[in-house]
Amino acid sequence: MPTDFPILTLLVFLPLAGVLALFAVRKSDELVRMGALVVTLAELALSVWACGAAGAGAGAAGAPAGFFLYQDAQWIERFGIRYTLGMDGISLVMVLLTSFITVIAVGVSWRGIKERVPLYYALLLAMESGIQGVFLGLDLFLFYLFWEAMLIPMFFLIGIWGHGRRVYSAVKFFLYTFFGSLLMLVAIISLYLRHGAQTGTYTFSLFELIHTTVPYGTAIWLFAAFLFAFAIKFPLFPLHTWLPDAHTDAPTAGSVILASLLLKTGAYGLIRFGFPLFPEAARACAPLIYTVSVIGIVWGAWIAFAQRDMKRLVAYSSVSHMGFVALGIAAWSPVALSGAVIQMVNHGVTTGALFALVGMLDERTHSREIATYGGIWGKVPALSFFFLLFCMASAGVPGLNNFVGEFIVLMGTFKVAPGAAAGAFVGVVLTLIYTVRLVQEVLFGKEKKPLELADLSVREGGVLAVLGVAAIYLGVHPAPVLDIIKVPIALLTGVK
Amino acid sequence: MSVTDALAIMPILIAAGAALLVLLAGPFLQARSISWIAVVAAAAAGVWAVVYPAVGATVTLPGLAFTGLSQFLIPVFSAAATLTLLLSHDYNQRRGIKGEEFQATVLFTLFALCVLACATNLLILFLAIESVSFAFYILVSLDLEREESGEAGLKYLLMGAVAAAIVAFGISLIFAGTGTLALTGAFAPEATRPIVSAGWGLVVIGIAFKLSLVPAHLWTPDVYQGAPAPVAAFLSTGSKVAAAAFFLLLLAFSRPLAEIHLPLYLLSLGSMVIGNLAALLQKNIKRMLAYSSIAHMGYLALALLTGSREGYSAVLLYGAIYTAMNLAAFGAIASLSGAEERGELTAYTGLGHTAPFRGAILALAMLALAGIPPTAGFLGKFYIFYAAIRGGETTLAIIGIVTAAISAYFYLKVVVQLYMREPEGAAPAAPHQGTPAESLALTCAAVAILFIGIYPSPILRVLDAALR
Amino acid sequence: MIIPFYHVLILASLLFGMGLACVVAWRTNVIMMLIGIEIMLNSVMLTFVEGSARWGIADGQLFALMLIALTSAEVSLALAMVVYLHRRKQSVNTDDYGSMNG
Amino acid sequence: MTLYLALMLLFPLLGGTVSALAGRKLPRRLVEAGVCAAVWASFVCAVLAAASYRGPVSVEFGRWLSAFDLQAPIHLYLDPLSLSLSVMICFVCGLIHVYSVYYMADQADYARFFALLNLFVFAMLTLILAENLPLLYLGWEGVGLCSYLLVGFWYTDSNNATAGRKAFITTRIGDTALLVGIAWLFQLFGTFSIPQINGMGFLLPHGIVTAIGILFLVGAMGKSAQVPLMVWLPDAMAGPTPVSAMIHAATMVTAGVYLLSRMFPFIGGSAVTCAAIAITGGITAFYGATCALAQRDLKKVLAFSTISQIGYMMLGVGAGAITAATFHLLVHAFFKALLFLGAGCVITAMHHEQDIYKMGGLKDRLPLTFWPFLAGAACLAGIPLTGGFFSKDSILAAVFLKEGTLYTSLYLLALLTALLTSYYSFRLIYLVFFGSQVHVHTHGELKVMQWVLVPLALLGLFGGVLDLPGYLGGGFLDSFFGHQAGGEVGHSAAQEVALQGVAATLAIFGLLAAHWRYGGKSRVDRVRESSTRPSPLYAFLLNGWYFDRLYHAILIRPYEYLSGILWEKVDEGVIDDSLDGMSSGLGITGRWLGRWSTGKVSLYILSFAAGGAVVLGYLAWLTL
Repeated sequence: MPTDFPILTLLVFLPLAGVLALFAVRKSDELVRMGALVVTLAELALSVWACGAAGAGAGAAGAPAGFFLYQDAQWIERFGIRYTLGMDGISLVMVLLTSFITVIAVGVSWRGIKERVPLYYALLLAMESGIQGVFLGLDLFLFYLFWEAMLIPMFFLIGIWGHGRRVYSAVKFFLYTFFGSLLMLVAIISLYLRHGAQTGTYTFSLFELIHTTVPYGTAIWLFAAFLFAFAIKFPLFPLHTWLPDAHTDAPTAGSVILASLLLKTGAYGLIRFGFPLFPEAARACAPLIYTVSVIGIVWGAWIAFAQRDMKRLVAYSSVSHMGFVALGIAAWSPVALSGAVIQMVNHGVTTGALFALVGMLDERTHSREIATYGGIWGKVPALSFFFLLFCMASAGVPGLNNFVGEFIVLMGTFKVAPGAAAGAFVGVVLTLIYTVRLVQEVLFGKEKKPLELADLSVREGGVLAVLGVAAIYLGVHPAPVLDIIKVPIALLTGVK
Repeated sequence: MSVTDALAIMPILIAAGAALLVLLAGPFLQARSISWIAVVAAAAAGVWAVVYPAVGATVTLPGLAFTGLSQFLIPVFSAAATLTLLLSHDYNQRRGIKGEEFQATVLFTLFALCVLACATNLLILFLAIESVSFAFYILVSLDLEREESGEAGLKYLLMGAVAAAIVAFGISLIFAGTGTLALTGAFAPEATRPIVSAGWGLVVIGIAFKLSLVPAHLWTPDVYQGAPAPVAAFLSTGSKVAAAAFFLLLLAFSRPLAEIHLPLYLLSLGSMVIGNLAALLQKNIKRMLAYSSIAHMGYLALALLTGSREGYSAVLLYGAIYTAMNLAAFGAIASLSGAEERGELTAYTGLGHTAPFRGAILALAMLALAGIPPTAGFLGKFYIFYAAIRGGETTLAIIGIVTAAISAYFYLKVVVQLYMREPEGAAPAAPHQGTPAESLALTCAAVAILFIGIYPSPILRVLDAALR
Repeated sequence: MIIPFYHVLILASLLFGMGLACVVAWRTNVIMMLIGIEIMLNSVMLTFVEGSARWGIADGQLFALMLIALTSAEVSLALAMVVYLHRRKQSVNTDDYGSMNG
Repeated sequence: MTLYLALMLLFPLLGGTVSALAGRKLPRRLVEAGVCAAVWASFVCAVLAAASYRGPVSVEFGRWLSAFDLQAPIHLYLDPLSLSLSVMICFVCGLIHVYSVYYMADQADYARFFALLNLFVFAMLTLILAENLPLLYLGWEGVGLCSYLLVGFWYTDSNNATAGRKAFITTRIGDTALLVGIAWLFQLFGTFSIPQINGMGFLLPHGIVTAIGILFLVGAMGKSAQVPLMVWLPDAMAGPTPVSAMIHAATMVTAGVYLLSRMFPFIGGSAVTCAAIAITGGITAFYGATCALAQRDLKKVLAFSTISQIGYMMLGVGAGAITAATFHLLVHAFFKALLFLGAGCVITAMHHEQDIYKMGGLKDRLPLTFWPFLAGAACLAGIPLTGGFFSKDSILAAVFLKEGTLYTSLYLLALLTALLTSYYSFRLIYLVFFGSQVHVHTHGELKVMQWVLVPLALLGLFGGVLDLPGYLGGGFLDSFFGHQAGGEVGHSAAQEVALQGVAATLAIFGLLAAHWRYGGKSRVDRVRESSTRPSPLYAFLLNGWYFDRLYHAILIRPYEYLSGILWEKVDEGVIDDSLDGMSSGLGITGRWLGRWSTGKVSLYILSFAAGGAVVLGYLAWLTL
C-alpha cells in the first residue's frame, strides 16, 4: 500500500460519496439497495485492508506512537483546527465493527423498509461516515463535528421509519445527546484556550492538548463535562432513559446501529479523550463511574426482566452490558481496558444480532410483545437456533463472545477495585435470569396463538450466520483482537 | 467627489441608482424585468465590494469610507437583498403585491445598509440605520391584503420611532459630552462623564430594540408574523446585521465604557433565555423564528459583551452565517407559501416528502439554526462561545449553551413536521411548484450554510482583514 | 445671556421624558403617540443645538436639521398608515390592533 | 498424549456441531451412529491416554484469552484425578448414548438431542481436563447450558422449560461465586493455572484461603445440588431419562466435588473451609435421604438420592479424603446411571408412568431390568461387598478418623443417612418390582436398553476393587492418587473392619425395615394409604422441606415484583418522568413568557421604556 494513499479519508467519506451514487439511481429501490450494499461492502473491504497496515506494524510518518495510519492537514488555521485522522488498534477494531455492522444493517433492512427507500439508505450511509469519523478523528474539533453530525441521520431514521412513539423517541434521543455534547464543547473550548495561553499555540490536536497543565479543580469540571457527554451516549445510569425509547421505536437497522455502534462512541470517547486528557480527574471520578456502572449493570438487568416488549428488553440489556464497558474503563488497568474494548465489539455483535432477530420476528407477525410468541422452536428451528445462540452469548456463556469481554473486565476490575467488581458479579446472575426468561417465553412452551411464521430466508440466514460466526469466533479465539488493541492500551495505560 | 471616491463607494451608488431607476422606469416595464434589474443591481453591489480592492483608498467624502469592514458587510447585505428580491418576485405575484415600489424599497434599503457599512461618523450612521428602519416600515406593511401586515407595520413604526428618538437622544448626549460625532476618537472628559454614560445607556437600549433584545423584543414576533415572508427574511437578516454593525462601530471605534457591561450582560442573558423558552411551544413558524431571532441576537450580544477583537469577529461571522440561515428558512417559507401564508406549523406536515427540495432546505436551515455540525450554524455558535469563554464570560457562555441545547427542540419540531408526522385530518395544501428564481435563492443560501460550515477559512480571512 | 449647559440638558431630559410619557400613556390614540414622539425628537434637537453651542462646532446643528427631515418623513409615513388602518378598522386605538399575540 | 487429549475433546465437539448444523438433513441412522461413535472414540482415546500415562501431563493447544498478564490458554492437564474421571465419563456417556438411541427412537427431534448430548460430553471433558480456571469455567458453564437445554428438551410443555431455567439460574448463582473466587485468585497470583495456584496456596493468609474456599464451595453447591442450592435437581428430572442418568446423576452434578478435589491442595489449607464443606455435605446427605423417603415419582427418588450421595462425596472432601470422595464419585456414577437407565426402562415399559405406587410386579415382567436395578439399589444402600459399600465406607471412615465434635456428629449423621438410604432404596425396589402385576409394554428397543444396564451393574457391584480397603490388599486409586491425596489419616485394619461392620449393619437394618414396611402384605396397605391425604411430615419431606416455597416467597416473588416497580415506578416514573416533567416545565415557562407579547403595542413601548429606565437608573447609580 502506498504510504500516501489517503485510506483514512476514504474510510470516512466513502459512504458519503455513496450517498451521491444512491442519488443517481434513486428511481429504482432495488438499485438503491444494491448500491448501498456495494458501498458498505467496499467500506468493509477498505477496513480489512486497513488491517494490513496494522499488520505491517510500522508507525505512520509523523504519527504519534501506536498509530499506524495517520493523516494530518491544515483545515481552519484561524483556530488551529486541523484535519487529523489517525488509526491505532482501538480505532481499527471500532472501524471494522462499524463497517461490519453497517453491512448487517443494510442486510436487515432489505425487505423491512419499503417506503422512501433512497432516503433511508442515504441516511444509513451518512451515519456510517459520521461514526467512522468519530472513531478516526484525533482533532477535538473534528471529533466533535462528527460526534454531533452522526446524530442527524439517526434522528431521521428513528423519526421517519420508526414505530410507536417514534417522534417522541427521536427527539428525546437527539436532545438528550445534544445537550450532553454541548457541555463537552464548553470543556473542549476551555481546554483549548488554556493550552493556548500556556504554550502560545492554539490547537485542538489531542496529542498537544494532552500536555496541557490543568489545575485539579478545573480539570474535575472539564472531565465532568466530557464524562457527562459520553455517559449519555454510553448510557450510564441514570442518564439511560432515552435508550429504551429510542431502541424500541427505531427501525430494526436503526436499533442495530444504535446499539452496536452509537453506544460505542461514548465508550470510545472516554477511552480516547476523556481519560487521557484528564488523568487525575479521571482517577478521582473513578469511584463515581464504578458506582453508576455497577448500578447500571444491576438496574438494566433487573428492569429488563420486567419487560413485555422484546426490543425494550434488549435495550435494557444494553444498559446492563455497557455497564461492564464503563467498569473496565474506570478501572483503567491494561487488562480491564482490554476487556472493555473487546466487550464493546462483543456487545456490538450480540446486541446487533438480537435486534436483527427481533426485527425479523416483528416483520413476520407485526408484534414485538413477548406474550405473542411461545413455542416457536418447532416452527422456525433456524431462527430459533440463532435466537438461542445470541441470547446465550448475551447471557455470557463461555465459548461465546460476550463472556470474553465480561470475564476480562471483571478480572481486570477486581484487581483494581474489588468492591465494584463484586457488585458487577451480581449482574452476571441477573443477566441470565432475564435472558432465559426471554428464551423460554419466546421459544419454549406452547403456542399462545397461531402465528404465521416462515423460517429464515437466505438473506436473513446469511446475515445471522455471519453474526453467529463472529460471535463464536470472538468467543473461542479472541486473541487476534486482543493483540491488535494491546499496543494502544499499553500506551494509554502507560504499561510496557 | 473624485473618481476615486466614486469607485470606492460604487456599491452605494449602484444601489441608489438602481433604486431610482426602478422607481422611474417601473411604470414602463414588466414586473419581471423590474425584478431582474433589481436583482442584478443588488448582486452587482456585492460583487463590486468583493472584487474592487478599494480598501484603504483615500476618500474625501465626509462621513464615508470604504473600509475592510465595509468590504465584509456590503456583500452580506447585498446577498440578503439579492436573495430577498429573488424570493419575492414570485411570492409577490402569488400574493398580489403589485408595483415596482417593493423592489425600489428593497434597493433603497440596500443603499442605506451600504451607507451604514461605510459610515465614519455618528450622523451618517444614525441616518443610515434610521433609513433602514424606515424602509422596513414600508416593506413590512406592503401586503395590503393581509390585515396583519398593516398591523405589524404600525407596531414596528411606533416602536421604531420611539427607539429612534432614544438612540438620537443618546447620540446627542454623547455629542454633548464629547463634542464630536466622529467615530474615531470620542473621548469624554471627566466632567461630562455622566452625560456620556447616560448617552451610552440610551444608545444601548435603542440598539436593544433594533436587535430585539429583551425587554425591547416584544415587537419581533408580531412583525415577523405580519410581514410578508421575504420581507421577514430581509428584516431578520439585513436589519439585524445592520444593528449589530452599528453597535460594533460604536463600540469598536470609540472607547466602550465599562458601565454598560452589566446592562448588556442582562440583555444578552434575558434574550437567550426568554427567546429560546418562548419559542418552544410556538405554533406559528414565523413567530417561532422571531423568538429564535431574539435568542440569536442574545448570542450576538454575548460576543459583543466581551469587548474583544475575537468577540467582534465572532459577531460579524455570526451575522453573515445568520443571514444565510434565516434567508434559507424564510426563503423556504416564502416559497412554500401560496395564496395563503403558510404560517401554522401543522401546515408543513409531510412537506419534506411532497416538496423534497424546499423541505430539505428548510430542514437544513433549522439544523443550522440549532447549531448542529457540519452546518455553518455550528461554526457560528462555536465562535461565539469560544469568544465568550476567551473573553471571560464563562458563566454566560454556559447559560447560552444550555439554552442553545433547549432551542434544538423547536427547530427539530419543524423537521419533525416536515418528515415525520402524518397529517391529522385533511392534508395541508399542496405547495405550488418551486420557481427557478426561488430555487436559485435557496440553493445559494444552502451552499453558503454548508460551505461556511465545512470550510470557513476564506471567510475568516476576510473577517480578519475587516477588523484590522 | 448664556444659559448654563446643564440647565438645557435638564430641560431636554424633561421634555424627552414627557414625550415618552405621552407615548406610553396615550395609547388610545395613535396621533397622540406620534405627537409624543415628536416631542422626544424635539428634545434631542435641543440637546444637539446646545452641544453645538458648547463645543462651538456645527455638527450638532447639522444633526438637528437632519432630524427635522427625518421626523417629517416619519410622521408622513405614520399618518399614511393611520389613515390606511383607520379605513380598515375605524379605530385609532392601538389596543385594537392586537390580532397577533403570544 | 497430546493427540489423545486433543481427539478426546474434538470427537464429541465435532459430533455435536455436525448434528447441530446438519443433523436434520442427514439420515437418522447416520447421526445416531456418528454421535455414539464420537463418544466411544473419545473413550478409546481416554483409555489410550490411561495406558500411556506416566505422570501428570500438561499440554497447551493455543491461546484463548490473552490480554497482558491475563493469560488463559487452551491448556489441558492430565493427572490421575482427571484421567480417572475422563475414562469414567467417556464410558458412562458412551453407554448412555447407545441407550438414548433406543430410548429416543420415537422422537422426531433427534438431531437436537444428540447434538446436545455430544456437546455435553465435550464440555464435561473440558471441565475435567482444564489446566486453568477460565477453561474449567468454560466447561462448567457449557455443561450447565447443555443441561438447561436438555432438561427443557420437550419444550412444548412449559414445566419442562421452567425446570431447565430453574436449573440454569440456580447453578449460575453458584457459578458466579466461583467466578468471584477465580477473580480473587487472579488478583492474588496473576495466574489462572490450577497447578500453580495449588502450589502457592500456603503463601496466603489463612482468612483469604478460607474466603476463596467458601466461594468455591458455593460454586460447587450450585453445580452439585448441595443445600441450599439443591432445589433445581429434583425438577431437572423433567428431562428425558438418559439425560437424567448422564447429566444429573453420573457426571455434571459431581463436577462440584471434582472442583473441590481439584482445588483441594489450595482450599484444604483452611480448616474452616474443610469444615464448611463437610457440614454442607453432611446436611445435604441427610436432607436428600429424608426427602427420598417420601417421594412418589420414581425419578425424584433417584434425584434426591443423588443429592444425598453427592453430599457424601462432599463430606469426604471436607474430611480431606479426596481419594475416598473420588472413589465414591466413580462408583456412584456407575450405579446411579444404572438406576436411572433402569428407571428409564421401567418408565418406557409403563407408558411413561412415573408414580411408583402405580407400579408393581415388574420383577417378573422385566427380569433383565430388575436384576441390574437391584444391583444398583444394593450399591446405593451400601449392602456389604458391593462397590457402593466400599466407597461409602471409605468416606465414613475418613470422617470418623477426623478428630473433633464436629466430625463426630457428622459421622453420626452420615450413619443415620446410610440407614435411611438403605431404607428408601429398598422401598423403591419393593414398590416397583414386587406386588401385583401391571400391564407393561415391551418392544425391541427395550431389549437393547436393558442390555446396557448389565455392564453398569457389573461395574457397580465390583467397583469396590478400584480401591479396596487396606486389609483386603489395598486400593488401586489410593496408590494412583497417592501424591495428591489430602490429609487422610492412616488407620488400622481393625478399626476399618469395625467401621465397616457398623455400616453394614445399618444397611442391612434398613433393608429389613423396608421389607417390614413395604415387603409382602404390607405393600398393599402402603399403596392404599398412598391415595389418602399425606401426613404433614410426609408432605414436608415430599416437598423437599418446602425449600421451593421458601425461595419463591423470599427471593423470586420479591424479585419479580420489584422489577416491575423499578421499571414502571422508578425508571419510567421517576427518572424518565422527571426529565419529561422538566421539559414540559420549560415549555410552560416559555408559553408564559410568550404571553408577554400581548399584541398591544402600548405594552411593548412600556416594557421598552421601563428597560431603558432601569438601564439609566443603573448608570446613574453607578456614576453619580
